[in-house]
Formats: sequence, C-alpha cells, structure tokens
Amino acid sequence: MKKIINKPENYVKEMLEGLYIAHPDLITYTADDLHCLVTANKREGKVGLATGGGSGHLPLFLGYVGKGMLDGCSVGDVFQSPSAEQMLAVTKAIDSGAGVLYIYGNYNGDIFNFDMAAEMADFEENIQVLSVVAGDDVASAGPSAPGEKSTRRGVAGIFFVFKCAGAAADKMLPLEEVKRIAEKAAANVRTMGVALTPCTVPRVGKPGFSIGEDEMEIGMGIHGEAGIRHGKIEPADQITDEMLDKIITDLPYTAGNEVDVLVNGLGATPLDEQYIVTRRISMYLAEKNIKVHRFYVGEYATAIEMAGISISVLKLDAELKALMEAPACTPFFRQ
Amino acid sequence: MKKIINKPENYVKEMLEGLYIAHPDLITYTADDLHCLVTANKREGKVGLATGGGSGHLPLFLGYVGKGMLDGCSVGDVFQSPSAEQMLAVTKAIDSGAGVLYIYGNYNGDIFNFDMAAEMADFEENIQVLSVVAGDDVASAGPSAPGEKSTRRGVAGIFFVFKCAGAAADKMLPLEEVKRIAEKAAANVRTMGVALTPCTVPRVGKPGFSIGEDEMEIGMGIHGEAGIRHGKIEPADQITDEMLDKIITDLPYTAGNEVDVLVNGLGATPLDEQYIVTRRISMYLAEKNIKVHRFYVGEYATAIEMAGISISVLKLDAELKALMEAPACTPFFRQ
Amino acid sequence: MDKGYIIKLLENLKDIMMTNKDYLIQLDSVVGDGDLGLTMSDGFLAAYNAVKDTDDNDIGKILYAAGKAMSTAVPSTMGTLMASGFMNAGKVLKGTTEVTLTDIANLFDAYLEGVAARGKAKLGDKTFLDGLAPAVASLKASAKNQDTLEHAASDAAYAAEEGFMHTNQLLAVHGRAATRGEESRKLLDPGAAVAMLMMKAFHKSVR
Amino acid sequence: MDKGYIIKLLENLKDIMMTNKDYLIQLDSVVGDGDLGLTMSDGFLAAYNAVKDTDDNDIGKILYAAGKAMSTAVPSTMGTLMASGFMNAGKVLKGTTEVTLTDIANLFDAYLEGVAARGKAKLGDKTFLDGLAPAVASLKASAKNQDTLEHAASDAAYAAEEGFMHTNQLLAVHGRAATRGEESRKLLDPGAAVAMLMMKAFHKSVR
Ligand SMILES: Nc1ncnc2c1ncn2[C@@H]1O[C@H](COP(=O)(O)OP(=O)(O)O)[C@@H](O)[C@H]1O
Ligand SMILES: Nc1ncnc2c1ncn2[C@@H]1O[C@H](COP(=O)(O)OP(=O)(O)O)[C@@H](O)[C@H]1O
Ligand SMILES: [Mg+2]
Ligand SMILES: [Mg+2]
Ligand SMILES: [Mg+2]
Ligand SMILES: [Mg+2]
Repeated sequence: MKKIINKPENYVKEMLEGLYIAHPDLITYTADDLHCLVTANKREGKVGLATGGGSGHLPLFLGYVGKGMLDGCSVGDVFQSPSAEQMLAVTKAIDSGAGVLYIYGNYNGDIFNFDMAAEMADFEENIQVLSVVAGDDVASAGPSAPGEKSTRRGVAGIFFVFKCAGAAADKMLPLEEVKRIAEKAAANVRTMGVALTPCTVPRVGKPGFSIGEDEMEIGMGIHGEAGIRHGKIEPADQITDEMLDKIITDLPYTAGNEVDVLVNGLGATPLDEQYIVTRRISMYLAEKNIKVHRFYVGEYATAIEMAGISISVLKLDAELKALMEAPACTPFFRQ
Repeated sequence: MKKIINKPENYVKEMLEGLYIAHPDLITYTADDLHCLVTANKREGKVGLATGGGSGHLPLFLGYVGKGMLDGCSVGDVFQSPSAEQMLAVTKAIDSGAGVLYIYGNYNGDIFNFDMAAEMADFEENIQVLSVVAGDDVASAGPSAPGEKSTRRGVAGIFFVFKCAGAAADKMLPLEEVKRIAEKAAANVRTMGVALTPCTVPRVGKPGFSIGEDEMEIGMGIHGEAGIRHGKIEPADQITDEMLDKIITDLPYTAGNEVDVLVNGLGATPLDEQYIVTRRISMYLAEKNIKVHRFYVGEYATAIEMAGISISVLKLDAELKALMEAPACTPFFRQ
Repeated sequence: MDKGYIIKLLENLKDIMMTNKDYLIQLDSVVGDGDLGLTMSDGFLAAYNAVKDTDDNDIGKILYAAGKAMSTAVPSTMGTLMASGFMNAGKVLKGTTEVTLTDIANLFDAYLEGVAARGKAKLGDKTFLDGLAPAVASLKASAKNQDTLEHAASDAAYAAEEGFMHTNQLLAVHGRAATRGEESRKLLDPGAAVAMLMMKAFHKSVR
Repeated sequence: MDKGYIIKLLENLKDIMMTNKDYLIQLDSVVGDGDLGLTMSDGFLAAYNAVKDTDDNDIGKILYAAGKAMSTAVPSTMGTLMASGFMNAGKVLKGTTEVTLTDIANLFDAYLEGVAARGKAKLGDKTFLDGLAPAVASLKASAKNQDTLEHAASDAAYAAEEGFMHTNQLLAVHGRAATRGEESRKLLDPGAAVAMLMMKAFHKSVR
C-alpha cells in the first residue's frame, strides 16, 4: 500500500481536519463532530440540501458544499455510510424552516441511514425532509420498470443532480420544487465507467480485488463492484465508444438532444487521458447529432486511487440548462 | 503501461483537441498549430504573459491561460520543449504593443528555445520580450550565490509566479513592473516533493525508473530526476516535516512571516492524502509562528501518473498578497 | 420479568456477537466485505452499554435507546437494520414495565417489522429476515399454546437456525451479495446467521 | 565554392547523422534520455530539406534558414543548440556567395559562437563545445598556414575526434548528465560526438 498517510484509522479524521483548515471560508462542522460538515454561509429561508456517504470519493461528496450547491454533508468512514444521527445533526444545522432535501447515491447503507434520519428529523425535530436517490450507473443493473425502484448504483452523475438542485434552491424555490428538479436531473443522467487498476481501503491495507496487468474492467463501480465485462485494454476511442453506446441507448439520447457531459477521472488517471476521451465523445455525439452544451472534465467522483474514467451525460431542457449555468462556489467546484 | 490512450504518438495532439473542445470560452490556438495555445479573451494594451514547456504536467502549463493569469502557452511533446517558432507564434498573437513576459521553468531545452524566441521576437517582429526563469525546487541544487544563475529546477511553485504576474498584468502595469513582480514571486517561493511511484512517457511505454515497493524518493523532480534520498515510506507527518525543514530553512521563512501554501498532487495521489499533509503543514507552521494566508490543495503540476506530493511555500508581503487575492478564471484555476 | 431481564437479554446478545465475531467475519468475507463480525460485536456492545445502568423502567424506552446507540455506533447495512429493529420494538413496547412470553413474541415481531420496514426486503430475498421470521412465527405459536418461556425460546432458536441453514437455497437480491447473481445461491447469508445467534442468546437468557 | 558546396555540406551532415543514429541513441541512453540519435537525424534532415532547392545564392541566408528549420523540427537541447550554431553562422556570412577556407573557418567559428552564446557553457563543461572547439582552432591555424582545404578538413576532423575522446575526463555540469555528479566523469559526452561527426562530414564534403 503506497500511501502518504499516518495511522489508517485516522485517515478520515485527518483528511477532514485538513479540509477545514484549507477552506474555512466555505465549510465548517456542527455537533462538535468533524463528520457533520455544513456550509459556512447559511442562507435563511432557503431549502437546505444535504448529502452524505462514505469517504474515499473526493471531491464527492463534501466537496460540493458551498454557495449554489449543497448545504451539508455527513461523512462516513472509507466506503461506509455515516450514521443517521450524523445526518440528523447536519439536517438540524442547515434547516431554516423551508425543509431539507436529501440527495444521495443508491447504496443500501446510505438509504437505510438517510431514511432513519428523515424519520428522526420529522418525529424529533419537526423538520420536513424529502429524499432523492440517484442511481445513474447503467452498468450496474438494467433500467427499472415504470414505478419500480431503481437498483442502479449512484456514481459520478450525481454531480449534475447536486448542481441543478443547488441552483434551484439558490433561487429560493420551495422544497417540493427543488425535489422535482433533483428528480428530473436524476432521471436524465446516465453514467458508465471503466477501471484499469484496483484501489486500497487504508484500513484494509491491500487492494480489494485485482485487474490483470493488461486488462480493464468496463462498468466497474466506484467501490470496485464487478463491471459488465473485463478484457484486454483497448484504444481510448474504442473504450469511449463502447461506454457511449450503452449510455446513449439507455435513456435514450437521440438526435437533436442537447446534453452536458462529465468526463471524470477515478483517481490515478491523468487529465491528458480524460481530454483524449473528451475528444472522442465530442466526435461520437456530433455524429449522432447530439449537441454538447458544456463539458466538465476532471476528478469529480473518485474511487481512492483507482485508475480509470467515467462518462456521465445529462439530457438538458431549458430549465435544467439554466440551472446548470448558474454560478456555484464550493471547495472543489467553481463556476 | 495502463493508459486510456490511442496511438502514443497522437497523445499530445488528441489531448489538445479535447482541451479546445472543452474550453472554447477560454482558450484557442494560433498559427494553425494546436501547440500554440492562446487566450480567447485578449485584452488590448495589456502586457502579454507567455509560458511553455513539455506536456505531461497538466494542469501545468496551459491550464493557467485565461483571465487574470497567462495569455499564451506553447506546448511541447511529453517532457520535451516546444520550439522557438511555436513560442514566437504565441508571442506575436498575445502582444498588443505592451510587450511580452516569458515565465517558464529552469530546464535547458526550454531556456534555449525561449531565448531564441525572444531574439526572434525582437529581430523579426520588434516585440519587446523579457524573461523570468523559475527554479523553486530546493531538492535539485543548493541555493545559488548572489548574482549567480540558479541551477534549481522549476516545479509546482511556478503557479505562484503565474498568479502574481498575471494579476499584475491584469492591473495594466508596464512590462518592467510585471517582470519585477514575477521575479519577486519567484525569489520568494520554495518547493519540495516526494514521489512514491514512477511515471510512463506514452511513447516510451514503460516507466523511466523504478522506486521500491515500500520505498519513496524524497526530492524527486517532475520528470523523475533523482531526489536527495530514498528510503522506506514513512508516516505522512514525518515526510511532511522533512520536506518543510528543507523548505523553511532555505529562504528562510521565519517567525512572523505570512505565506501562501500549495499542496500539490503529482498525479495518482488522492486528495485525501493531500489534505492529510495540509493538516500537518498547518500544525508545523503554527509552531514556527508562520502564518498561512491561504492553502491551495489539489493537482496543480503533475508528472503524468506519478504518485506523490509536493509542497510549495510563497512568502508574502502586502504587494504579493494583494496579487494572490485577485480573481482569476482559467480552465483549471478559478478564484 | 422487568427491565432487568431485558438488560440481561441485551447482555447475552452482546456476548454472543463478541464470541462469534470471527465466524461472522468469515461468512461475510465470502459474500460481502467481511465487516459483519466487527459491526455486530461493536453494535450490540454499544446497545448494551447505552442502557445497562439506566434508571428508566420503561422497557420500550430502553429498547429504543439501545437501538439509537447502535445506529450511531455502526451505520453499516446490518447495523442500521438491527438498530431499526430495536427502535421499532421500543415504540411498540413503550410504556411496558413487565413482559410475558406474549410480550416477547411481540417484541421480536416488532423487531422483524422494524427491519423489514427499513430494508424493504421480502421473505426469501436471502437476508436477515429469512433467519428471524421463522423464529417469530414459532414464538407466536408458542405464545398461543401457552408454552413455557424456555421451551418457546428453544423452539425459536431452532427455527432461526433452520431458516439460516435454508438461505443457501435462495438467490440474493440485496446488497453486495446480489452483485454475484446466480453464484450467490449456494452461499449462506451472513445476516441470517445474526438472526440465528440472536435467538440462541434469547434462549440462553431464559434458561 | 558557392552555395552548391554549402548544400552538399548540409547533405553530408544529414547523411552522417542518419548513419550514426543508433550510435548516438546508444551514447545518450547511458548519460541522458536516449533521444539524441533521433533529434540529430531528424534535425539535420530538416535543415537540409529546407534549403536543398533554394533559389537564394546568399550562403548566410541559406545557413540561417537551415538553422531555423532545424529549431522547428527538433526543439530539444542539442536541436536548439545546433540551430543556434547555423543561425549565427548565417548572420556572420550574410551577403557571402563564395567561400574560401578562411570563410569556412569563420563559418564553424561562428557556429561555435552561436552554440556557446545559446548554451552558455564553458570549455571543459563536457559538452558539444569540447568536441567542436579544438576543430575550429585547427581550422583557423590551417587557414593562417594556407593549407589545402582537404588537409585542413582532415586535421579538423582529427581534432574533433580527440576532443570527443577527451570528454571522458570531464565532469558534466549541464543537462541530464549533470544530475549524475562525479559518476558522469567516466562517460563520453554524446553532444561532443555530434561535433566529431560534423567534422567527419565536413572532411568528406571536400574530398
Ligand atoms: N434490505 C435488506 N433487508 C434485510 N437484510 C438485509 C438487507 N440488505 C442486506 N441485508 C443483510 O445484510 C447482510 C450484510 O450486512 P453488512 O455486512 O452490514 O452489509 P455491508 O457490509 O455490505 O454494508 C446480508 O447478509 C443480509 O442478510
Ligand atoms: N549548455 C550547453 N551547451 C552546449 N552543449 C550542451 C549544453 N547542455 C547540454 N549540451 C549537450 O547536449 C547533449 C545532450 O543533448 P540532448 O540529448 O538533446 O539533451 P536532452 O535530451 O537532455 O534535452 C549533451 O551531451 C551535451 O553535449
Ligand atoms: Mg459487510
Ligand atoms: Mg460493510
Ligand atoms: Mg537526450
Ligand atoms: Mg531529450
């Protein structure tokens, strides 16, 4: 395990201490608990937006707390959900009477805890809480039947949901409206990833799985969940096309659509490669007559030090487009 | 070589194509040559700021072209200088009569080419060009005697030089003044790095050197130049202290000083680890009674997919502090 | 039986999870991420510690407090589910200071309900429910038959064990195990093992 | 001799770099990054191609154009240094359409100056200069003695070779080799080998 860390059991605590030191203008914490991160710039009367999840995905989740995006984030141990109590503490801190919307990824532990936190907020604190669960990874399961709960994992595409909902809340829209927008963004985003190397949870000390020296795993999840196929590494253009084929046909995205695209590095993959993929996406979508409104390129949701890339596509309408264009200022995302 | 690329010989070209696709509002190119990158928002009457250097260091160098920082960048092949002609093309495109300042790292190839370009600009185009060469890596050589040229390599600290000079040019200061400020910033920044893994130049296809499975190299350069010692990996706090000991005593930085600090990931090291190091730096400097004005944390200057971190410290006075606080908007840096 | 019994039950639950820590780690390592032994021993310890010296006599409140402590200590899948079980049992038994076999059947029924409401799994989905549900059914039948507490607990423990042993017939549809598809079928479910251990501890608490 | 000779010289320079590509790669692989064979063959090819069909009779302009083409083709350390040599020689010989031995001595002297001005190395720093400088000195002496061109070229080639062979006594202070400190001393300098090859090609061009 090649990591610049101290004791593995202090990994998350020390990372959080560093974060608060570096971004005092944007974030702070509540309930005397470093894991209960909240904005340093609370706006009265605004719907509070909270997320949460395991560590190991920086800048996800906490990096999107700030102006124009989220108001709070409860932070778990690496790849582990934070507790309902921590979520409740964040909820209490960010509510200013307009209610709170939870937006988080589709993982069992997170769902159970956010549900419990929502009940506690209602029963114990009389705070109205609604929830939107994002599941954008087309590789993780087939599309769900109408009315059925999605079984897809939430991955990098949640960034778009944060951005749209954050801008909506910033416009002082009411809770139900912000939820509608978050759901609309979530319903219109699809993601797929490819991994080249595994990642190591610091407390475990060795990779949780392995990928052959000249192999890749298409569709692998951000905790190393199995993908849809593994095989020899192929040229970037070919990998990109395979991922886009899956993404495009799933929603589907069709000629005449306008989209935002997120090209996301999973941790160890240089920006150069992300731009090589960006180039191909642009060619591919142009051929399908799908117009790219804007590319976002960089590390937005990682899997510790996994090498790999994911592509997320958000289908825009006038409403989502305007929300995507709104300004935002968080530790990791500025626009 | 685990990379998501197409033909290695197209690595830089395709990366650049992706960049122009993703950031059309900020950057474009001149002389019909993708390697001659210039701002899309030229300001008449402003001193032009140009940099350049080999690829493989994203977001260095081109990522800092935009508003409030640089105006142009010539882009070489991986770890190779661009040509004087490309530098000249950039110079011509960004000059608007106020002259051009070159700011680049202390490497032979870059120096020779920038010198040649400056001569061409003078002889052939009648453009006044001045140069500032940044050499901030304390591990690469001892301090130079007064009046002597520094033999230190330029590494991540050049970000501070770009930022200060960029803000000065943005204030419409004349060429000599912008140069004075760039030199002052360069004179007050020191950097040191540590590497855990090697990196692979795509056209070479295998790592240029190796580091033992449980070893690190303190002071390694961003092309894999040998450091000052290698040994077993140590806890993050210990590594941080060793690097800071070298940095602090070099300038020196003393009690009562105010500084900006850049914690830079070299490519494969997760943000978490960068924040763990940030935490320690904050403790260390507090003990020395050196005040941190601001932390910058993230990937600012990489060595392809090297795992490792560098720390850069800029000593501030009122002038540099104000310049560091000025706004900037580039593909990779927004403030 | 008063709150003293409930606290003893919580102590026995804690003890059995501690004793079987490695067994649960081993089961979860095959199917999931291997943390179940740690989360269950830490979680039941936190539950017990939170109430062992309580002044409260309200059995419902005690169970609710134990659950909340557990949810804070171990916010993992099973940690939160077990916490939800205790909290729901607490709500149902709120105001009770004495319990009979019928109350205990209700307690575990409410626990099962709490887990099911939280996790939204169905019987046969290869989860904790498939271990606990047969035991609750057995307890209810025993209560109806007015069996002795010890006899009822013995039957319940047996039913839970059978339920657990039966999980290697089932296809996983929740959590990490589900990502294995058909391959998951031949494996025993770690969460159902926790149900079996709970019923063993319950049996011990009434002997 | 008119521009025809200069173009033939450039052709011979290109040929010798092509022929010795692997040799230079091998030398540079020991000390540096191994690219010297590629950059020198590509660079001298570009220089030759840029002027081989020129209408210009001005030898100075031809040399300058050759240098510029080289700097564009191979912006590496040696590429830029060789380009600077040609460009400075071009400046010095500007307006010349015929050359004698004295002019050629001046040409290589200006080349040396151009490289030295660009690279700011001193003699003895274990660089290209340590190969070319002895050859230039020899050429100047030959011109003074009014030697035949062929004899002068032969002496110059011999001097350059000796200069090159002598670089394994010197400590590197520039570029990648310098990072090896004392260890660099026992190695031959690849850049100086280029100087030796240049003089060999010059010798061939006048035979
Ligand atoms: N929806 C659910 N309802 C009930 N039990 C569940 C549910 N999902 C998973 N489980 C149980 O949780 C067990 C795994 O728990 P745990 O190790 O805490 O999960 P993880 O480590 O994956 O978060 C499974 O063996 C299963 O019995
Ligand atoms: N300042 C200098 N002046 C003259 N020659 C130099 C100088 N620095 C380096 N050289 C020559 O350059 C050679 C290496 O050239 P090259 O392979 O192009 O360098 P790199 O690949 O490191 O950029 C050395 O062998 C040396 O002879
Ligand atoms: Mg588990
Ligand atoms: Mg777990
Ligand atoms: Mg070389
Ligand atoms: Mg080279």
